[in-house]
Amino acid sequence: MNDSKRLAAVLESFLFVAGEEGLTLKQLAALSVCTEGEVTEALDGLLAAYESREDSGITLRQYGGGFQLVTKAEFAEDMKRLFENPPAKLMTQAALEVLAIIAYKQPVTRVEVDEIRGVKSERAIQTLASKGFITEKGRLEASGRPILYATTPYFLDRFGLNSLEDLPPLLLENEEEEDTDLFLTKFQDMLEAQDEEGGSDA
Amino acid sequence: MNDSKRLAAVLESFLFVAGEEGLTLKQLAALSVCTEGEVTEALDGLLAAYESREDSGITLRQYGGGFQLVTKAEFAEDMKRLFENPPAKLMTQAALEVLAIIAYKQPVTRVEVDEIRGVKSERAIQTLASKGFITEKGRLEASGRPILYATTPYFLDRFGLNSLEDLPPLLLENEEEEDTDLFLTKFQDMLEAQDEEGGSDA
Amino acid sequence: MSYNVKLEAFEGPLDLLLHLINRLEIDIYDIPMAELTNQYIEHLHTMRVLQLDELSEYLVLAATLIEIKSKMLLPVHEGDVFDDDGTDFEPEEDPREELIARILEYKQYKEAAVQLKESAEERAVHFTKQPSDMENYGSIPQADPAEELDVFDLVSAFQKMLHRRRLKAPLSASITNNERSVGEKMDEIMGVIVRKGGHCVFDELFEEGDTGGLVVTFLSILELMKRRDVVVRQQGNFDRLLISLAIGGTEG
Repeated sequence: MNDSKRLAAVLESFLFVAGEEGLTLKQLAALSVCTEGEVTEALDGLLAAYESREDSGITLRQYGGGFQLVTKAEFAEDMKRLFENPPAKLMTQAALEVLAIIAYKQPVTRVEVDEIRGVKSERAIQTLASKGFITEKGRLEASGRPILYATTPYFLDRFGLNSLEDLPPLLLENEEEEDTDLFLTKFQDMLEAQDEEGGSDA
Repeated sequence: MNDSKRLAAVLESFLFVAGEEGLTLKQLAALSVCTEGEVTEALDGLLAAYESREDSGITLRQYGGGFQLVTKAEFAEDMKRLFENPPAKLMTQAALEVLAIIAYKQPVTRVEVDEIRGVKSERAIQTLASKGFITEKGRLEASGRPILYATTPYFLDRFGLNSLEDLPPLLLENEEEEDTDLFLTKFQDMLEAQDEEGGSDA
Repeated sequence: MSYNVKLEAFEGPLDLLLHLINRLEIDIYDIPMAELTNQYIEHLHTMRVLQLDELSEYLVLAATLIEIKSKMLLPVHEGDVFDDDGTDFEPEEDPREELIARILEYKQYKEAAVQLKESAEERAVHFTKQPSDMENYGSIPQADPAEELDVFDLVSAFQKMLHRRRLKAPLSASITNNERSVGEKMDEIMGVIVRKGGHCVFDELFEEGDTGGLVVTFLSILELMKRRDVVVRQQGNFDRLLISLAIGGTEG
């Protein structure tokens, strides 16, 4: 049998058994007794085959550093018949905001999160921890030694991210350019300030 | 898309998600909104495709009244490497689930744990007991007088808890819409059974 | 009772501020403090039903806005600020600067939250399977569940299970709905027995996997026995049960 095809088949069977736990490139290489390069190549082949086959209901994804087999997106509606209840609203807006802040700024204390949001985030943090999306990651060496929070691998999986580097870059509002604008605007303000002051409320 | 290919793909995704539990012909027909005849034909096609593809590690098996996807027998040797040296993550999930259930719901019988998980937990309970994380705590005064399990002080120690009260609260608030599903409600009821009546949350 | 009502779902004072900035089409780098402050306070009035602890957070920002507004009303530093060439320009700190920075930072994360949500939604259309039970293959799990694990791994494992169960729970329910009633099943069983020549092994009637179906089948057989449409026999202990059509039923 063709060796590269055999490798693809073996990898598929490992991935099938591992299911949602997934397997990392390293684990797959060790289990198949191949190099990571060979495994990568075979996985690429598998993915291409899944995507091109019309009679294939599954495909390959990489979440949280691990490869896993998943059903194709196009069958999501059909899958819902298996589950009936659609798999739910994710979480409240507040929890999502807190999660975003923790994801980008980790490790981070609750107070820092509170400051960014302008509201207390304790409850949302509890929710996120109890859902397994965030975890305590030591304590800040500062007065009160506040708890530091970070995201978990489970967070990556459920949010379809392979690693934290996959987080979309924060939109910085073109800081560079804006800075000069800000300066000019400021200057203009000052010029106009006098005029305005007389008229408006006091 | 070719309809019969699409049906094959849909069936594959159902069978994939169902995993070892498999699905009966009747279930597959209901889920795919097709006749049993159409499903049988599509399954024949799937099986033929699995068997002919050299890069396929899985195949279709018929048992009793149902169908399930399984790894191909020819990769048994490779599978053995996985089973003999499984990645820690694959091994701990079951044990952690059982431990979590026992920790939050103790004292609890094995049957209750099985019910919550939906799978047998005997092995995991044995492992946890032999590691000293859980222990027998009397017997339930009911038919068969089943053993009750509870966590040990060693458990608290290893997980860095002072007492069971330090366990993070599980998300059981109605606030999060996501969790108003049947199962969680049931679980909630079980946890809160001793407590109050579900008064109105005016 | 009215304490709990939220007029609009603002995630806090900054969220409200952002909302106003968008609605009033305000240039975030050139905030007209008087207008924004007025609007903000007006909004607080209509939101007076806020819970007290939330209200205090909104009030803190209101105070900040008023403070900035009043700072801006102070006469600008006299002297060289307005030199024509600007060489001697001494950039007076804009009292709004810190506020702008805070709003921008909050906005970033608010937008990131939207993206996260989208990302999670994209992920949610892909379904996975539980790991296969390795015990079926005879391996003995020896991993120490507490090795390098903390209580949050415990929680994660639990949530993972809940997620899985949540997905799976309805399966049996939806399938049960498709099950035939006892009456239908009785007809079906009679049909099977007739087709098999008047006799049928008990087990053959129980080939379907789900519990609901098995229960219906069992109830149907009991009903058929009660009606004496069938007879169930066993040759010896532990022998297979044989179901036969009752000959010359005694009904009536």
